[in-house]
Formats: sequence, C-alpha cells, structure tokens
Amino acid sequence: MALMAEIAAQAVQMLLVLAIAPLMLGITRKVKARLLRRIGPPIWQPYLDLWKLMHKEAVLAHNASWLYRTAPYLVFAATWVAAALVPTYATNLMFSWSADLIAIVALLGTGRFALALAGMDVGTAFGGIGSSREMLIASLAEPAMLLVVFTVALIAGTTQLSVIAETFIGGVGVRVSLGLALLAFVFIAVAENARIPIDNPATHLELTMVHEAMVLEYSGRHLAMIEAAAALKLMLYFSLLACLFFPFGMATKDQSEIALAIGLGSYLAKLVVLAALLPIGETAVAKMRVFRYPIFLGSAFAAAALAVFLLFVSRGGL
Amino acid sequence: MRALSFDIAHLLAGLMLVLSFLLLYQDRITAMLNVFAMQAVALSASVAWQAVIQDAPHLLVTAAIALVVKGIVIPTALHRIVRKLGIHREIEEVIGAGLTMLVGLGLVALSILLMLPVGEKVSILVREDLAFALAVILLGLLMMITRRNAVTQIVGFMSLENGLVLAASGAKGMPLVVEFSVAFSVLIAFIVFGVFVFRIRERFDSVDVSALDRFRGERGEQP
Amino acid sequence: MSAALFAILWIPAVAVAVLAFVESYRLGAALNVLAAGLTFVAGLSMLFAPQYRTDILIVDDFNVYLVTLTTFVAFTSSIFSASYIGHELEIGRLTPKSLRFYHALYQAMIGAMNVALVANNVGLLWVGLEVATLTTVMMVGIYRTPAAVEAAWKYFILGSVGIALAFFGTILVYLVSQEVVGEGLQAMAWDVMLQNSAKFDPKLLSLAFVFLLVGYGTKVGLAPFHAWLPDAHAEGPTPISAVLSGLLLNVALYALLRFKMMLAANPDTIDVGQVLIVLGLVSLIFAAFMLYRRRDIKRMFAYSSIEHMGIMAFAFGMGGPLANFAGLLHMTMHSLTKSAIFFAVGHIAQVKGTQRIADIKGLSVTHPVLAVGLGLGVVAIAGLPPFGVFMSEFMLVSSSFARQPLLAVVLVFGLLVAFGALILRMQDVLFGEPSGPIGGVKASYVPLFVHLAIVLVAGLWLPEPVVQWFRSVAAQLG
Amino acid sequence: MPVVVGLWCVAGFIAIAAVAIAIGRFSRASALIYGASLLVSLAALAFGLQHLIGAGFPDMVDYPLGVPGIGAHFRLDALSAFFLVVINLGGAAASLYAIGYGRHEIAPLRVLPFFPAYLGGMNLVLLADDAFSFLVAWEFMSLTSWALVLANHRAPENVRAGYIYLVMAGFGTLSLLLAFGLLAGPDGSYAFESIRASHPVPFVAALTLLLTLLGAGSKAGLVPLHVWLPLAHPAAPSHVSALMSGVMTKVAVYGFIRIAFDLLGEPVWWWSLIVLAIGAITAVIGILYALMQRDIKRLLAYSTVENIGIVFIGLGLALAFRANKMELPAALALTAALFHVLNHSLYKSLLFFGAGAVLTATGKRSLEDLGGLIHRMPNTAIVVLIGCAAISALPPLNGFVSEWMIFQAILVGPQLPQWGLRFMVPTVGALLALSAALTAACFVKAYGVMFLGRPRTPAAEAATDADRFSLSAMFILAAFCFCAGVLPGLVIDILAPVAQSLLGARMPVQVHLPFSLAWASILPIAESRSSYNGFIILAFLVISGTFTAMFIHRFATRATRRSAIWDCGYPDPSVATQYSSSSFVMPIRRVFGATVFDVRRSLDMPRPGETRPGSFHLKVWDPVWRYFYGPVARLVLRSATVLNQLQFLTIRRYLTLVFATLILLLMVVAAWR
Repeated sequence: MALMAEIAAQAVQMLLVLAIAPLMLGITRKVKARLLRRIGPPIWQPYLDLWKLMHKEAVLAHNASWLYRTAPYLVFAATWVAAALVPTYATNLMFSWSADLIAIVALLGTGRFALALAGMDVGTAFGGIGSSREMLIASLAEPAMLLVVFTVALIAGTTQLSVIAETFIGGVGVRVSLGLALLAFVFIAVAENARIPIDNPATHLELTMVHEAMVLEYSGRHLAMIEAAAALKLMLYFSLLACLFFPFGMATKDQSEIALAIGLGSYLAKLVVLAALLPIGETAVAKMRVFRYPIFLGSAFAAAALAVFLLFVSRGGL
Repeated sequence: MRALSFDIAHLLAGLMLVLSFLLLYQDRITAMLNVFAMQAVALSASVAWQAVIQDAPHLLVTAAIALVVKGIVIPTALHRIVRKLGIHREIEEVIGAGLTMLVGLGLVALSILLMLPVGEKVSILVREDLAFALAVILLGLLMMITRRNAVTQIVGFMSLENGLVLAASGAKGMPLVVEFSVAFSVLIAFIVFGVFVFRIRERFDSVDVSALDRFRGERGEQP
Repeated sequence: MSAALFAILWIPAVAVAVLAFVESYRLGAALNVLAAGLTFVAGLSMLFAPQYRTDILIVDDFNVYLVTLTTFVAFTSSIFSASYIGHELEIGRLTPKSLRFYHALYQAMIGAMNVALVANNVGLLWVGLEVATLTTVMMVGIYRTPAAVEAAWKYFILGSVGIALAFFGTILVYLVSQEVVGEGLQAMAWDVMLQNSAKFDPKLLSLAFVFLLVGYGTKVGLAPFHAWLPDAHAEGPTPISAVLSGLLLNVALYALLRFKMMLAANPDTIDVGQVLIVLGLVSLIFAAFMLYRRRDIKRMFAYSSIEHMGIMAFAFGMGGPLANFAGLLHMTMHSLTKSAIFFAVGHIAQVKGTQRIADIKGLSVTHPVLAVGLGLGVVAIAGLPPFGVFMSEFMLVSSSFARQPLLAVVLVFGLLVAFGALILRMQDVLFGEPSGPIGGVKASYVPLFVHLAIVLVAGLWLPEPVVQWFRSVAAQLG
Repeated sequence: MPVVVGLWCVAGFIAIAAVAIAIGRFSRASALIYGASLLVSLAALAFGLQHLIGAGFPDMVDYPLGVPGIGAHFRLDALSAFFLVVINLGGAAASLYAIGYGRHEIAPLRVLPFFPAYLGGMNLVLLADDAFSFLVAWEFMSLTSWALVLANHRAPENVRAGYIYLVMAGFGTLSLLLAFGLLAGPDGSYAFESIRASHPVPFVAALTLLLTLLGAGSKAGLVPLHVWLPLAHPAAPSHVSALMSGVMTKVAVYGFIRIAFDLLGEPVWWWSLIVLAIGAITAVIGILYALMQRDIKRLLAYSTVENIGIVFIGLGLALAFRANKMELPAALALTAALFHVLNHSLYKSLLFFGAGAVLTATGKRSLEDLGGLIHRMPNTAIVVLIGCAAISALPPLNGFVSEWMIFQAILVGPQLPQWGLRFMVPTVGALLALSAALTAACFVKAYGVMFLGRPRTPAAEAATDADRFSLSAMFILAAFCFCAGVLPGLVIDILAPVAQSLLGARMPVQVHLPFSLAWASILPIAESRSSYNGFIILAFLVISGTFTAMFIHRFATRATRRSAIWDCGYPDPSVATQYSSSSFVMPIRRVFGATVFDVRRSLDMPRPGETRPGSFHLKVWDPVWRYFYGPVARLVLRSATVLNQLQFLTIRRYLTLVFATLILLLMVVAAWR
C-alpha cells in the first residue's frame, strides 16, 4: 500500500512538471511582452500551441530516416524523466535515488545528442549549423556545470539531490562559494535553454539561430514534442535552481499533507518568481555573436572554479 | 763485463733511435732509403750483440735476416720501384719537418715516462731497451701518418717493425723470435709487392675517394 | 693431445694442401664443405673430450665452446658459399682459378682461427690471428674490382699495423711474465701467466694490454680502429663477410678477453673495465648513427657488427656475473644471427643483381622466403624477442641500469638509434612496390634457417651445459 | 591449474598461426582460421571469467625456460583474469567479424598467420609472471601487430606508419626494460614474486613509475607518446584496428596496473599528481584531435587516446587514495577505471567494425565522401548509433556508468589531505567533463556526417549492408554495451576481486537478493549517498517515450506527409551544401584552435568576374610532430650525416685515428697512479 502511495507521489510529480512546464513558458513570454510594451499572448498560449501542433499532420522530407522520426519522442522522454527526478515540492520521492545530479545532466545530454543527430538527418545547412553550435555550447557548459555540482556536493557530501536539499534546508549558512555557484548555474541555465544572450527562441535569423536551426525541418506532432521538451527543460532548470539554492519549504522528513501542501505552494511560488525574473534579465542584455560564447561560459566556469577553491579556503579543507 | 755489455747494447739502441729521427727529417726518398738501410744495419748489430750477451745463437739468424732483407734487398727493391713507377723524389709532408721533430721528441719523452716507473721486477737493461724500442715504434707510426708518399710509409712501417725486433731481441730467452722476424719479413714483402702490383703511386692515402663512390654508392643523402 | 684437437688443427691444414690443387670448382666446393663438416664434427666432439693443456695448446671451458661455434659457422658458411660461388662463377665475377685460391684460403682461415682459439702460447695465439687476418685480406680482394682492391688494401695496412702493435704487446707480456716465472715457453703460456699475474709488474702489464687492445681491437673492429671493417665486408664475397662478422671478430675479442682475465687478476693495473666500456659505447653510438646513411646493404650490416662488438665490449667492461654472461651470450647469438643475415643478403644481392638498398624493394613480394629470412634476421639482430640477442640485451641493460644508470641510459640510447636505422632499411627492402628482377633463386636456405632456428630456441631456452659454460667463464672474467 | 589452461589457449593460438602459414594461400583458409581463433578465444574468455567469478585466487606455474636460473613464471590472478576476459571478448568478436570481413583480404598470407599469433601474444602478456617472459610476450605482441599494420604494405603511408609504430614500441620496451632493471636489482631477480617481496627506496620506486609511464604509455597512447596510434590503427585491416585500439591498449593499461599497483608496493601521493595530469591532458587533447579528423579510422584512434586518458585519470585517483590509506575510494576509482577499460574495449571494437563495414561497402575512409548510409546500411547504422551513444557517455548505456563512477571518485577527492591533490582533482574533473562533452560533439559529427544527410559520393549512394558474420559480431558487442549500462551492478561485483586483491578493499556488493526496487543500482561508497540505477532510468525512458507516442497517435493524429526539404524556403539540391565534417567542427576549432592545434589554412578566392573556382584548404596537424618528433628526427639524421664523413677518410687519416687513440691510452697508463 505504502508502495502504491509512493508510486502515486512520483507519478504526481511527473504529471505536475509536465502540466506546469508550458505555463512557465507562457509566463516568461507574457512578462517579456509586457516589458516590450506589448500585450503579448495569454499565458496559456503554449498549451494551445502544443495542442494545435499535435493535431497537425507531420511533414517529413523524402530522405528523412527513422532516426528523424523517433528523435522527438526520445528527446521528450529524456527531458521529462530528468525533470521528474528533480525534487520539486518534496524530497525522498521514491525514484529520486535512481539518478543523481550528474545523471540528470547526462540525461539532458542524451536528449541533446538525439536532437543534434536529428538536425543533421535530412542534410541541410541549417540543421548542421544548429547541431554544431549546440554541441559547442554544450561542451563549453558541461565543465562549468560539473564544477557547480562539485561545489554543492562538497558541502552536502553527495550528488543525490534529495540529500543535498535536506542538507541545505538543515542550514549551511550563507557561503560565498554558493553564491558564485549560483551565478555560474544561472549562466549555464541560460545557455542550455537557448535563451538570450546565447540564443533567441523567438528568431529565425539564420546567423543567430542555434536551437531553432536544429529543429527547422520539424513540424506537427514532432515539433510539438520538441517544444514540450524545451519547456520541460526550462522547467527543470527552474526546479534545480530552487532545489539547490532555495530549498526552503520543501517537504523533507514528515510527508504529511500539510508539509506537502507547503512544499507545493512554495515550489510554485519559486517557479513563478523565476519565470518572471528570466525575461527581465533577457530584455536587459543583447544577443551575442557565436564566438563570444566561450567568454560567456568561460566566465561561468571561472565562477564555478572559484567557488570550489574558495570552499577549500572557507572550510580550511574538509 | 756486465757494464760494458750494457753500454754497448744501450749505444746501439740509441743509435737506432737517432736514425729514426733522421728518417723523420729526410725529405728526399733516396736519402731516406739509405738512412733506413743504416737503421737496419744498426738493428742487426744490436740483435747480434744481444745474441752474444744472452748467448742465444738463434738470434744471430734474426740478425742475419735483418741485415740481408732490410739492409740490402728491400732498399734496393724500393729504389727500383721509385724509378719504375716514377714516384717523385721529394716527400710530401703533411706537417712540417720541424713540427714532426717536436712531436717525435714528445713521443720519446712519453715512452721514457712510461718505462721509468716500471718496478724492480724488470731488469734495468730490459727497461732501457724497451724505452728505446717503444720510441722507435712510435716514431715509425708517426712517420707513417705524417708522410703522403707510399714508399715513405712503407719505410715508416719497417722502422716500426725494426723497433719490434729490437724489443723482441731484448726480451731474454723469448721463444720464436726468429720465426717472428721471418714472418714480418714476409709481411713487408707483401706490402712492397702490393705497392708494386696495385700501382699505388704517389698516394698511400687510399685511392681518391670520389673515384670510389660509384663502386660503393655511399656518398650523399639517402633518398 | 686428443684426437679431436688434433683433427681441428690438421684437417684444415690438409684441406689447404689438397684444395690448392683441385681444378674443378664443384669438387673444390664439395671438398671444402666436407672438410669444414669434418672439422665441425671434431669440434663438436671436443665438447666431450677432457680438458687439456701444454705450454703450446690448451682446451679449457673458455675456448672449447667457441671452437664448436666457430667450426659450426664455418661449416654452414661453407655450405652457403658452395651455392653462392656457383652463381658468381656463372656471372663471371670469379674464375675457376681464383676459386681454387679461394677454397684453399677458406680452409687456411678456419685452421688459423682454430689455432688461435686453442693456443695456450700467447705467441701462437698472435700467429693464428694474424694468419687468419691475412687470409681474409686476400679473400676480400678476390674480385679484383678497384673497390675490392681498395678495401683489401685498407684492411691490409690497418691490419698490419694492428699486427705489429699486438706483437709488441705480446713481447711486453712475455717480458713481464718472464721476470716472474723465468725464461722459456712456460713464460708465454697463458694459464701460467694467469696464475702468476698477481705478482706481475702492474705498470708494464697495463702497457702491454694497451698495445694488445689497440692491436687486437683493430680486428675486433672497435671504433676508432674499425675503418677496414665496413669496406672489407661490403666488397668481399659474401661468405667471407659472414665469416668475418660471425667468427673473426669473435676470435679477436676472445684473445682480448684472455688478457683481460690476466689484468683482472692483478689489482694494481689500469681499470680495463672502464676502457672497454668507453670503447664499447663509442663504437655502439658511432655505428648506430652510421647505419642511417648506408646505401650498400652489406656495408650496413657491417656497421651493425661494429655496433654489436661495442655492446659486447660494454658488457665485458661492466663485468660481474650477469653482464659477463650477457656478453658471452651476445657473442654467440651475434655470430649466428649476423652470419645468417649475410647468407640472406648474399642471395638477395645475387637475385637482385645489386647491393644498393635503393634498388631492392618489395622483396616480400618477389622473393618471400628470402624476405622472411632477412626479416627474421634483422628482427633478431635489432634485439627483438623471441630471439637470443634480446635475452642478452635484456640481462645487460637491466643489470647495468641497476648498477650504472647513466651508462645504461647511453647504452639504451645507442640501441634505440641503431634499432631505428635497421628497421627503417629493412622496411625499405622488404616492403613497398617491388623493384628489380623477379627471377627464381638457386639458394640453399638450410644454413640461413638453421641459424635462425638456433637463435630462436636460444632466445627462449638455454641448455644447461651452455649455461654452466657461460657461468664458469663469466666467473673467470671477473 | 587454471594458468595452465591459459597457457594452452596461448599454445592454441600459436598452433593456429602455424597452420595458417601452411594453408593460408587457399581460399577457404580465412574462414577456417578465424573460426578456430574464435573458438580458442571463447575458451580463454570462459575460463578467465570463471576464474574471476571464483574470487580469482592467484595460481602459479613455472617452467625451466627463459633467463637461466630464473625460469619462466606464469601466474593467473584476479587482475589478469579480468583482462583475459576483456581481451578475449574483443578477440572473439574480431574473429567472428573477420569470418565475414576477411573474405575481402587481398593478401591473406600477410594477415592470417599473424592474427592468431597476435591474440596469443596478448594473452601471454597477461599470464607472464617474470620480467623476461613479460617483455618477450609484450614485444611479440608488438611485432605481430606491426606485421598486421604492414599487411597492405604497398601504400607508402602504411610503411611509414609501421615504422613509427615499431620504433615507438621499441622505445616502450626499452623503458620497461629499464624499469624492470630497477625493480630486479643488480643481481637480476626477475621473478615477480621476488620483486613483490623487495621494497625499493622511494626514489627508485618513483623512477620506476616514470619509466613504466613511458613504457606502458607509449603502447597505450598517452600524450605525447600517442603519435603512432592514429597512423598505425587506420593502416591495419579493420578487425585488426579494432584489436589494436580496443584491446591492445588495454594490455598496456594492464602492464601499468601490474607494475604500479602490484609490484611497486606502497605509492607516494605525488605520483598520482603526474598520472592525473597526464591522464587529463591525454583525454582532452585526444578528443580534440579526434574532432578534427576527417578519416573515420583516425578519428576512432584519437578517441582511443582520449579514453586511455580517462582510464589513467581513474588509476591516478586510485593511486592518490591508496597513498593515503583510503582503501574504499581507491577501490571505487580502480573499479571505475577497469569498468571503463571494459566499456571502451566493447564500443571501440564495435565502432571499428562499423568503420570497416562502411569501408568495405563504399571504399571510402574520409567522412567527406560518405553520408546517408542510414538508408543503405540500416543494420550497421543501428549498431554504430548504439556505439556512438555509448562512447559519448549517455545514460542508460555503459559509457556513462564508468564515467559516473570516476566522477564519484573525484567527488571524494577533497577529503585527500594533500593540498596539491585537492586542487588537482577538481581541475581534472572539469577537464574530464570537457572531454566527455567534446566526445558527444565528436560522435554527433561522425555519425551525422557518415550515416545521416544525403550521400556525398556515388560510392556512398551504392553502399550495401555488411555480411551476416560482421553484423552479428557488431550486434553482440552492442548488446554487451547495453547490458553493461543497464545492469552495471553485475559488472562491478564481478570486478570486485581485482580491487580486493590489489587494494585489500572492494566496492560494496551491488546486486543483492532478495529483489527490491533498489535492485542493481550502483552505490559507490557508503559515505557518499549518491546512487545511479540504469535499469530504472531505462524503464522510465521506455515507458514515458512509448506512452507519449501512443497517446499522440491515439488521441491526436498520426497523419504523415512526405515532401521536399523545406530548408527555410531555400532548398539547395547540391549535396555539397550539407554541413561537412570540417564545417561541423569549425566553431570548436576556432575556440581551441590557437592553443592546441597546428592549423594550416589556405584560401584562394577568385576576384569578382573571374570564372575559376575558389578553393579553401585546411590541414590540422598534431603540434607534437612539429615541436618534438620532427626536431628529434632531424637531429638524428643531421648527426648521422656529420658522422658519415668518417666513412670517406683516407687510410692515412684512419691510421692517425689509431695512433691518436694509442697515444691517449698510453698517456692514461702513464698517468695511472
């Protein structure tokens, strides 16, 4: 019986992230539009888009292979699973131990791998540009991400997200290194989610496209899957940010209804705040040239490395 | 008697050394050949004297060989070769006679230096004798490498060999000395013969190297 | 005096007399093989004959094995030469008359080397070595080409100077011992000297050794006394190259070692070991670099012989049971391998009609068997397992690195440089687009592959008697 | 007893080689020979596995061979048993593959005898238990593989590759020889037991470790000794390339482990600094060069360099922990390294097989000439895709597991007392992450350009799928990659005896019954509560993916229409407009270019109005050639040229040399005391 309950809790989380991911997208778009003095689409617009796309027939190039058709589902599944494994409103969900932070990052990598291949499948120049740049960004972001993981793992003594969250809720005091790690993490999240200044989700200008270029040929349900995956990814990074740096409010030991409710509420609140902050940041800066990515992500790397080394100092070694 | 015998042996050995220096000094082939003949005579004399004082009659044979072969036969043969092959009468020196002399002196000094500290186990006579012999040998080698002319170099080798015989005869009761001297005479005969047959004229330096490349295929870079 | 000893000295002598009068070259070759074979049998039986000494001759465990090796290689080389000479006669590089001369000299050389090996009297040792040298001189010049004459002449002059210096050394040794053991033959007997060498005058003994070193070292082919060696190997008939590399160098080294023992027993003499180490390393490095610019395949392997003589000199210079063992093993393995290589090279040069490496390509396509033979030979001589040379180099390098790291590093450097050159040339010859004639071979592969087989087996397993022999000699060498 | 079985397997290989010499020229021979090798390697594999599972207690035997007085010793323990498994798995796969692939061989006699001999040599290395037998087997391995590299000797570049390979091998053997010389000491106790018994002083031990790094590293391909791999591996026939790249490098790793962890006794902490640094540099440099390659087999060879770097990172960590008596993390790091060894042997062999299949189908090795093969070679495409995903360390495949474990070990790093290591370990971790990400990029490129897009040449257009033997070999390896990724716990438990015997500690038991939901999830060490469960991740992926697909097909639409490429409205029929290998990596080249590459570009752009075509040439070199090997080679040749003067002196000059030496020696005598 308890087993069923736990499975239910896990299932709830899976559906939850899936359900509110497009909403986050909608909120960011809306806020952004307002900042640009536009009315902007309603915040549930993403749901409508997805629904529409799902019902359109998928148009495939003549030489599209089976890989092209399966990739969207793989990307979606990988991202969804990753998102579902991040503790959102409660820790110690039943499957949370089956993958730690590194595994979650790697799962996103699986999705990226599939998408990059799909981008090259029909053999267009745009697809190639997209895949190539996507892999470049990833290869620059990954080391920084690892160092962020390293920082939190050094404090929590593990890479297991639930445990990290619990440790931080237990209170580790304000640390410079955590601040730096946060900075680095934000940079990485921006890059990974193809947001300004790295990429612009709202453009089809070939010189600047990265993510959009990869998925240029997609249509119909496949495109829907990819869009959903992108939303889930954004969502995942929001949850990670919340869980790693602002875990307060999460339901940890006592899994009582109250605690769960508090956890859920605080979680949603955090998400909304983040979803509102992102476009503000985006409107503040301008899109970068491709060959300035290294500098952007390099600074993320530097911040993360600094975080690690400061940690030694602040602790005088472990 | 002991002292006298010693002095005479010493004298003859010294004479050979002086003659070696004369050989180094010569710059005309004919004269040099004569000096060499003199050295051969001196050698045979000293060997004969050793035969007397060691009362080792077989040494007389050696002395005879030295006298006949090196004192008479070979010099005359070389005179003929020089005429036949039309070898220049002058001797091409690699380094000047004066410098050669200095080096020679150095070699003599070295050989004395080597022999002086030899312990009491070895009789004084042998020691002195060896010092001279060694000096003669080294001077012979020096002559071989400071002269370009084939005949001169043969002569150098032979005076080297004189030194050997001198040393051998000085070695008390050394077996087979005669045989060795015979063997050496044969060896030298070979050399003379070789010069004659292979028409090795001016240069005892090997035949001009560049001429040999096409046989050896050795010059130049690898492809 | 055992029958075997008698045989190894007199069979060649008789053979010389006979062969000098045999007109037909086929008969001559056959007789040559026969005589060499009998000598080998005799040499083999000497392994079982008791030890023996007089003031003139000696058979101890230092030379008995070398006699066997020498007679064996002489035998196989005579088989090879039989098939080689025939071809030379066809293409008219040699005349039947010169072949008579050649066969007689061949036996004379074997006899002389045997004399040198079993001589107890250092004078006789000298005689044997010099006769062997002179006979090879004549055989090197046998082609009468300007290059051959040049090589023979060079060999002859340098050799004669060596002879003279070695003789002076011998006189000195006699003088030293005569003052201690008294006049007469026993003063020239090596074993007597060895027993008394502790009482000898160290200064004079060292002086004697220096002359012997330069004199015999010229025949060992240690740099800088090596000059005659490459040309003699390259311009002479290949069987002679094989015998030169395989035997004469060994015998000369053997002579040196006899005297080294004498000095090793006398504490106050100069440190022979260091001298040998220096000469060995110089030869090794020098030869290793010289290998790169070689165009003539036989001359290249001649330089490789210099290199290996350097290695042996280094080993004996290091001394100690392991290094000496390695040195002795290396002597054996090198003579077998190098002669095998020359067998292969001889046939290759015949089928391709040239000794220029640049003109021999893709041999593995045109003449696979020869290619395999040469390849295995080079692999073995380059010190790669599972061949015997590797075992000796293994012991030498590992033991000397534990004792004298810097020297061992120099040694390894030289080995590596030589390795690079040998492999480079071997690949040039064996691989790539084939060039030159495809024609068949009238070759006797037996000697080649017998040698390689022995080297291979020895690289994996040494029979116990051999080990014992090496051990006892290594102990004597100090 | 087991060790004797192993020796029998070696003997079997040698026997097959002998037979191959005899019957090699017949047409049917190749199938026969490869079949026999398959059987023998399967036998060796089985018994190695059985010995490993049976806790792998050491078992020794010696024969009166080899160095007199020492004898030839052979020993089978957990470590060698594990490597037996790795090697014979690769060997069996290669043999199976070659049953089909070998038919295309032009000169079978240049391959057939050496292939089994090569396998035998590698097996013998693992069994050898004294310095001499070890080196003999080691060099025998090099020789046979050298012969295989020269199988197609008419291409000059292959001859060059073989030369460089053999010289590097000789260098490696000599350094190992020196290392053993130090270990064995002046009196030459070469047997490994006596070496284990002796404890060298730290300085000597450190020197030995460095020499071992040189020796084993030159065979394994550590930077800067890696230059021969990208030359030699492509030159050999593909099944041999698979062995050289996927298996022989593992033998080198074995050699390093054997000396550094077994013979050398207790390590000193700073050794690990060296190993870690070299490992990390090797990983990054290797994958960066792999990215730049156009020739698929060279790309794979460079990626081997990278993976070897990763393995050495693991080994370095193990050394560091061991030096500080932290057995459990040491066990974790070592197990991770060994796991990666296994993984790499699996997917690298698979990828080389794939490359071989493409090579035989199209005759092209350059990526720029391929494309669209996923349509013509569907089966090959699937297995190669699995291989690429596995090597790119993507969950739920096996490559990820080993890298995850190494990361876990890295996360324990800060508990090390030495500051040097504390700063080194995170840096290494970042570099490892970098190389992992670049690997993904590299294989997206490789797979994308080779199998996806449109065919770039008629040859690629006409390709047909591989034969069934080759395919089955590839599918088996792919299956192994999959299983090792999904059930890593099993592998870790099988590996446990190795760490136990070398470090006296092991990772916690992973697979324990009764079956629970936590079944088969990895728990690296108790204190870090991290865990990973490939099985559940896979289940999640499959369930959610299929569920979504079914949902959409059921409730939305499954209508599909084929049409021309849209390409933003400007479709271009020319296949040349596709992204090529070079263009794909251009950004990465621009980012890292100045620092690590030696790039030569030449652009020829006709002025407007000129009709001639423009051209752009790009060549990326390994700078180690320009800055190290080139100068060394030039130096050797120059000194050879200088010394060569001595060949042409005159007799008189030679006499002068003799005379000078004589005088010198005389002076020595005169000066002596």
